[in-house]
Amino acid sequence: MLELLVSQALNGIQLGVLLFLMAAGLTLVLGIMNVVNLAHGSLYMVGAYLAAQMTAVTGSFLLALPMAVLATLVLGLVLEVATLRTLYQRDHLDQVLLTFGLILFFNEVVRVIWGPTALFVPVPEALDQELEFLDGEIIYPAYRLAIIAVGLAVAAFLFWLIARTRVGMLIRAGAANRDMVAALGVDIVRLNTLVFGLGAGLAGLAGVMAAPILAVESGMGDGILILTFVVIVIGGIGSIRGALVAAVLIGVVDTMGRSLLPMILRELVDRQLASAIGPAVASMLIYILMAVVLTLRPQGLFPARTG
Amino acid sequence: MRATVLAALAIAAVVPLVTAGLGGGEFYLGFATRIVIFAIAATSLNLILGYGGLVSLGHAAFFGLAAYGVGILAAHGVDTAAIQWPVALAACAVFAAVTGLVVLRTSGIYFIMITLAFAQMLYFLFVSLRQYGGDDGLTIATRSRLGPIDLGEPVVLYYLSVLCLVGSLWFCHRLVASRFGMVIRGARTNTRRMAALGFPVFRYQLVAFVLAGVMCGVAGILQANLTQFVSPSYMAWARSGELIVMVVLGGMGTLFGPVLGAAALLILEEVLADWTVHWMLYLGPIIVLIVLFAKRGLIGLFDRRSPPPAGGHHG
Amino acid sequence: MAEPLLEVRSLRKRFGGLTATDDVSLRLHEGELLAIIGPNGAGKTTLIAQLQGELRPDSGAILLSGAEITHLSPPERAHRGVARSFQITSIFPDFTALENVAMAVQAHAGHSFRFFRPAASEPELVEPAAAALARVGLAQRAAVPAQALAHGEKRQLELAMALAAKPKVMLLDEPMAGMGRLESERMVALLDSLKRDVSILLIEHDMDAVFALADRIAVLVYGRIIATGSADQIRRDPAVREAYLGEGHG
Amino acid sequence: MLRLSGVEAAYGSSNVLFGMELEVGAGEVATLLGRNGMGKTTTIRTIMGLVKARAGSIQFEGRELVGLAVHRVAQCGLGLVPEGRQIFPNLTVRENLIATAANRFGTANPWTYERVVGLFPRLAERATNMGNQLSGGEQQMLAIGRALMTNPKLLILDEATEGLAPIIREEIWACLSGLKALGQAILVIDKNIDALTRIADRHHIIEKGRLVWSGNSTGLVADPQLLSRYLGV
Amino acid sequence: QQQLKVGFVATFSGPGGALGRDLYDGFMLGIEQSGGRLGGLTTEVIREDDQLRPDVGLQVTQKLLQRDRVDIITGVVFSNIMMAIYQPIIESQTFVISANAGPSEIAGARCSPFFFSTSWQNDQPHEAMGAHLQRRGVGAAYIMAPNYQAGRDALTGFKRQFKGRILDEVYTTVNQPDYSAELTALRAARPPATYVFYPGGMGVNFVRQYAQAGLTRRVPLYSAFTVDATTVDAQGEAALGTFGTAFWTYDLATGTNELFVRSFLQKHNRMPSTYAAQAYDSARLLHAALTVSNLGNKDALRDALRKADFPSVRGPFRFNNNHFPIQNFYLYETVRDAQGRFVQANRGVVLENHRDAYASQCAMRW
Ligand SMILES: Nc1ncnc2c1ncn2[C@@H]1O[C@H](COP(=O)(O)OP(=O)(O)OP(=O)(O)O)[C@@H](O)[C@H]1O
Ligand SMILES: Nc1ncnc2c1ncn2[C@@H]1O[C@H](COP(=O)(O)OP(=O)(O)OP(=O)(O)O)[C@@H](O)[C@H]1O
Ligand SMILES: [Mg+2]
Ligand SMILES: [Mg+2]
Repeated sequence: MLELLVSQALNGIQLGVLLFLMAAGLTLVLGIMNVVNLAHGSLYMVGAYLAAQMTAVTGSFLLALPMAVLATLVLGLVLEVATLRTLYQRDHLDQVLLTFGLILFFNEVVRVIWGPTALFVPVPEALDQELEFLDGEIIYPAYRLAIIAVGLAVAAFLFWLIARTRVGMLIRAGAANRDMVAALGVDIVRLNTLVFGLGAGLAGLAGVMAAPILAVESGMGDGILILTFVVIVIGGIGSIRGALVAAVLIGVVDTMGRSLLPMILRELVDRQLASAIGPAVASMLIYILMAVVLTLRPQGLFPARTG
Repeated sequence: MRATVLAALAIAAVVPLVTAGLGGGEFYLGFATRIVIFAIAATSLNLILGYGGLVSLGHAAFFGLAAYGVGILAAHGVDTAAIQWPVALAACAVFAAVTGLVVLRTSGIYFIMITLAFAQMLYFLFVSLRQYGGDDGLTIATRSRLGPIDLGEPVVLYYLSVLCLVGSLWFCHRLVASRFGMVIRGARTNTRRMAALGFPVFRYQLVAFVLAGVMCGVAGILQANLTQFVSPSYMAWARSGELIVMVVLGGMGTLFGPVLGAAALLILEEVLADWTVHWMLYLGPIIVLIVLFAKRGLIGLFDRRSPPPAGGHHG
Repeated sequence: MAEPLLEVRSLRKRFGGLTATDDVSLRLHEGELLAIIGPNGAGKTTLIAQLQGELRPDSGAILLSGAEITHLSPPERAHRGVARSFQITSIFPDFTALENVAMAVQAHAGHSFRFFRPAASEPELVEPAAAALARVGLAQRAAVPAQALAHGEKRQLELAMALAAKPKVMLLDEPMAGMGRLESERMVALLDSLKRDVSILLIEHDMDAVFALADRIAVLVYGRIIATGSADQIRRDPAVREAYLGEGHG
Repeated sequence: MLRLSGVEAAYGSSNVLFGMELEVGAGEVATLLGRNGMGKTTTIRTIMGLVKARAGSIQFEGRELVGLAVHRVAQCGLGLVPEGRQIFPNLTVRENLIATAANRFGTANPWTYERVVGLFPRLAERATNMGNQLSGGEQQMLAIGRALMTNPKLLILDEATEGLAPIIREEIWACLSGLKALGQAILVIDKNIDALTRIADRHHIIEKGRLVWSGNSTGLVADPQLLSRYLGV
Repeated sequence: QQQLKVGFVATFSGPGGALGRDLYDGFMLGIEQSGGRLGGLTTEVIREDDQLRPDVGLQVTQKLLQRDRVDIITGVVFSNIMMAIYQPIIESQTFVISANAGPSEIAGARCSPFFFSTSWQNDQPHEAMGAHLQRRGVGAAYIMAPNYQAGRDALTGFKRQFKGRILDEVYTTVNQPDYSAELTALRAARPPATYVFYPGGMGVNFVRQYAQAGLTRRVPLYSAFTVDATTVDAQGEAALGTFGTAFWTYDLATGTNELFVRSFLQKHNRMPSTYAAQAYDSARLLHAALTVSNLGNKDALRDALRKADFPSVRGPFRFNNNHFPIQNFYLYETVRDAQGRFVQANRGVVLENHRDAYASQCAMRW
C-alpha cells in the first residue's frame, strides 16, 4: 500500500510539474502582463508538433528539444508583435476573443500541415527505461523523472528571475502601470515582448516534454489550458510560487482522487453505486477543489500583491 | 434608435416568408430559430458580463440545465409547458442562486474560473446520469404542449423565439437604465465606492446573476424544443466560451451587440463550413481581424455615436 | 454636554508590526467640524477607514448617536448616515458627473430593487444630484463623463457624492488635495456652510483651510493623538510644531 | 533646455492645449501655474509623449521630442513625478526605487537608494512594504525618490507636495532649492505660490490650454492682478 | 430519377476528425468502384461536418433533409450524434446507413425500417474480445474505459461474454491525457490480462503509457478500437503485441478486400482503417440495392437493402431483423509487416455470424 502511495505521489508530482511549466508561462503573461492568452494551449500544441517534426528530421529528441522550444518562443514573439501588442490597453475580453480566434486557427493549421491523426515522438533512448526503487517495489519510468527534474529547474530559474532581478521588478511594475514604467525610461514594449516570448517558450517546453508520453494531435492544448487556468487561479494569479504549489497540489489531488477515490467509495457504498459516482466525482475533483479554495480564499492561495 | 429597432423587427417578422421562398426553407427557418435562441442566451450573458462586468465562463450551464429540465420531464411523460417550463426555469434560478453565493465572492479571472468550475461539475454530473442518456444525450419524443399553440410547427417555434428575444431585449433595455441597473453598472467599475455609498453590492449582483441565469434558461427551453434533443455538450465549457465570443464580437454592454454577435458567429460558421472542411482556418483569423479593427465589436461598425466601453478591468 | 454624535473609544489597528491606530479616542459633536492633522503615515486614513467600516479595528468601539456600529458593514453604516470621500479619488469613471451623484442619492433613497423605471427620469434622484453638483460648483460639468474631468474637478465630484447622501457625519479625507487656490477657497466656504447641517471629520494638510474651518483640531502622530484643542492652542503647541507644522505656520 | 512652441493636444475629440508655449533654461527652476483643469498636467503628459502632440514642437536640448516613444523621451533625461503619484503597488518600496534607477549621463554624484532614503527617512522604515500599503504622503515621497533615481537632467514635478504634511512640504522645497543649487533643472506644478516664488526663476501661467503670461518671480509678485485673475489668489 | 444525392454527416473537425476522414475516403472509394455512379445513378455526395456537437449535427442533417433533399444519409461517427439526428431522419422517411455509430437503443427498442448499419452494434467487438478471453481460459481481467456512454457500453459488452473475475472496472475522464495513476493501480493489482476501450487520441496516450510503464511485457493488453490504422502510427512499437477484435482486418483474403485495400493504399498512401472499410461497404451496399430497385419506391429499396446482395470486404454479411449485420468477428494482433509498417494481422475468427444482444428488443420482423 505504501509503495502504491509513493508511486501515485510521483505520478501526481509529475503531472503537477508539467502543469507548472504551462502555468508559469501563463501566470507571467496573465498576472504580470495582464494579458489573457487562451492561445497558450496552442503554443503547447505547436511545441509538441515541432518536437515531433524535428525529431523525425534530426532523428534525435534531445536535438529537437531546444530547436522546438526556440521555434515556439519565436512564434510567441511573432504573435505578440503581430496581434496582441495592440491589445494591452484594451479590455481583457478583447484578448479572450482574439486568442480564441488563434486557437481555432492553430488547431486547424496543424491538421492541414500534419494531418488529422496523431503523431509519434519516441522517448529518448537513454531515458526509455524503468527505474526501480526499494527493491523493485516502486517502478517508475525514467523519462517521467526527467520531466520532474526539468520542471523543478525551470521553477528555480523563474523564482530567481522574477523575485531577484531588475528585469523581474520591471516586469511586475509594468503589469501595474505601463505608462509609468515607460515614463521612467524603460522600453516597456520590448520588455513585454520578451516576457511573452518567455511564456511561449515555457509553453513550448511543456509541449515538447509531453510529446513522448502524450498523443501529439490537434486540440491537445485545449484541455490542458483549462487545467492550467485552474492551477494559476488556485495558486493566485501572478504568483510563480502559487503556480508551483497549486500545480503540484492539483497533480497530486487529481492523481490520488482518480486512484483512491473509487477504492474508498467502494468501501463505503455498494459496488454498483460506487462505480457510478466514483468516476464522476473524480473528474469533478479539481473543480471542487478550486471552488473550495476560492470560497475560502477568493484571491487564491498566494495572492500576488497587486493594487 | 427607434428606426433601427423597427427595421430589425420587420426583418425578423419576414424571415419565415423569405425562407419559405427558398428551396429547403424549413432548414433556413430552423437555422434562423437557432440564431434567435443563441441571441437570447448571449443577451442574458451580456446582462451580467457587459453591464455588470461579471465574466461568466459557465453560462451555458443554464442553457443545458433548462434543456434537461424539459427533456427529463418529457422522458417522464410530463410534456405540458405549464409544468415543464416553470420547473426548468426554477432549476436555473436555484442553480444560479446557490452558485452565485459562492462565485460572487470573487472577481476578475477568479470569477471566470469559478463559474467554469460549477458549470463543469454540472457537466460531469449529466455525463454520468445514465438514466438520461449520459453523454449520448436524451431524445425528446414530443415538443412541449403549450395550449393551442403547436410548437411542432417550425414557424410557430420561430415566432415564439423571436417573441422571447424581443422580451429579453426589452427587459434588458429597461433594466440597465433602472435604479437596479445603475447599481449593477456602478459595481462593475468601482465596487469599493458602491459599498461606501451604502449599496450591499453582493445582493444586487446575486439578483442579476439569477436573472441572467433564468433568461438563459429560456433559451435552453427553446433549444430543447427546436432540437428535440438534449445532451451534456450543451453545457460544455466551450459553449460558454462561445457565448462570450458572441457577446464580445457583437459589442458587449450594448443592447443589440450580442444579437449581432450571435448571428454573425453562427452564420460565419455555417457559410465557411459549407465551403471548406478547414473552416476554422478562416474563422480564426476573421475573429482576430474583427478584434483588431472593430474596436467595440461589430456594433461599433454600425453605430459610431455610442460611447466607447469604459476601460479595462478593475479588479 | 450633549451626547456626541460620533464617539470613538480606544480604537486600535495593527498592520503586522506597525500600529497604525493606537488607542485612539475621539468625540465628534453635532454640527461640529473636527479636523485631524498629522504627519504622513500617522494613521489618519486608516482611522477613517475604520469609521466607515472598510477596515475592522482590532479592538475598541465606534458609536453613532450612542449606538454601537463597530461591527456593521460599510453599506449599513452608510444607511445610518456615515459618508466618506476618498483620499485617492474614487468615482465611477464611465458615468457622467450627474450620474455619479445620482448613484449616491439612490443609495440614500433606500431600496434600489427597481427594475423598470429609468433612473435618469426619476426626479427624486436627479434633482438632489443636480443640487449637490451645483453646491460644489460643478453644475456646468454635469453631463461630462467623470473620467474626463480634471483632477480638481474629480475632487469636487467626490465631495458632491458624499454630500448627496445627506449624511449625518461626513468623513472627508483630504478634500482639498489637488485643488487650486480658488477652488480651495470655494471648498472652504462650502464646508463652512455645511457645518451647521452635518458633522464633519476633516483630514487635511492645507493648514489655512484647517485653521479657517476647524472647531477643534486633533493631532495624530504615529497612531496616537498627541494633542486636541482649538486652532490657537494647536498652533502654539510645541510638540505639534515639531512633529507636523514646522516653522512656516506661526 | 526645454522649449515648447505651438503645441496642441487633445483627448479624443476634445482639444485641451491650443498652441502651448513654455521654456525652461538649463539649471533653472520653472513653474507652470493655472487653475484646475487648465491643462497643466496635459502639458506635462504631452512633453513625455503620454499624450500625442497634434501640432507644434517640443525641443529638449535641441532634440525634437514630438513623435518619440515615451521611454525615449524619458531617456533624453526627463524625470517625472506624476500627478496622483502612480507608484507601483505590487513592488516593495525598495523595488519601486531601484527598478527603474539609472544614471544615463554618468552624473558624478548620482542619486542612489541610500541618498533617497536619507532624504525621506520614512521610506527606509517602510522599505519592505508594498507600494499600496503606504500612506498617501509616503507614496508621494516614493514617487519623488523614484524620479530622482533616474538621475534626470530635468525633473518634472506635477503637484508633488499634494497631501504632504507642512513640515515635509517645507523639506521638499528645501530639497528643491538644494537641487537647484546643484544645477538641476526643474519644472514644477504646484499650488503653493509663495514657495514657488521663492525658488523659481521663471513662471508660466496658463489658461484654457494657452500660455497667458510668463516672467520671473519679481514680475509675478509685482502684479497682484495676475494672481487674482488667473490663479484666484 | 437519374440522380442520387447522398448526405454524408461525420465529424471532420477537432480530435475526432481522423475518423470522419477515413469514413469519407472509404465511402468515396466505394463510389469510385462503380464509376462514380451508384446503381447507375449520377451520385452527388454532400459532406457535412457535425463538429462532434449534437446540435450542429442536427442542424446539418436538417439542411441535408430540407434544403438539399438528399435521398440517403450516411456517415456518422459518434453515437451521440446519431442519437441526436436519428429521429428527424426517420420521421422524414429518409434512409440512413450508419457507417459507424451503432447505439443500443437503435438496435433495440427504437429500431426503424429506415435505418441500416454497415458496421456493428456498439457492444459487439467488445463481446468478441470477452468471448476470446473466456475461451482462452483467462481467469481474471482488469478492464478500463472512458466514463461516457460508449465506454460503459463497451465494458458491459465485454462482461456479457467474459465470465472470469473482474479485478477492477475503471472509468476515466473522457479525453484524459495521462493514465499514470490508473496504470500504477493496475500494476499493483497484478492482473493476468488487461482489456480497454480507448478510441482515438486516448488510445494513443494509453497504449504508449502502458508500454512506457513496462506493462506490455508483463500484462498482455487486449482492446477494441484502441489500436487501429488511425492510431497505430502514433503508438509505434508500443502497440506491438497487443490484441484487438474487429469485424475486419486488412489481410482478410476476400477478393473484394484485396481490391479495396490495394486501391485505398494507392489512392491515399496509407493503410485503410476499419472505418474506411465500413464506409466502403456502405457504398457497395447502396450500389447493389439501387441496381435492383429505384429511389422512387422506398419499400422496394428497403427490400433490396435487406438482401444485402453485395460482396462485403469482410466476407459473409447479412442483416439481422434490426438491420444490423450478422457477421464474424476476428482477433487481430498488431505486428510489423515486411515493409516495416505497423499493421493489424488477422489471428482467426472469434465469433462466427455474431448477432447483437439487442435485436430481440426490436419489434421489426421481415
Ligand atoms: N494595508 C496595509 N498594510 C500595511 N500597512 C499599512 C496598510 N495600510 C496602511 N498602512 C500603513 O499604516 C500607516 C498609516 O497609514 P494611513 O494611510 O492611515 O496614513 P495617513 O495618516 O492617512 O497618511 P497621509 O497623510 O500620508 O495620507 C502608514 O505607515 C501605512 O504605510
Ligand atoms: N483622460 C481625459 N479624457 C478627456 N478629457 C480629459 C482627460 N484628462 C483631462 N481632461 C480634460 O483636459 C482638461 C485639462 O486637464 P488637466 O488635467 O491637464 O488640467 P490641470 O491643469 O492639470 O488641472 P488640475 O490642477 O486639476 O490637475 C480638463 O478640462 C479635463 O477635463
Ligand atoms: Mg491618508
Ligand atoms: Mg493636473
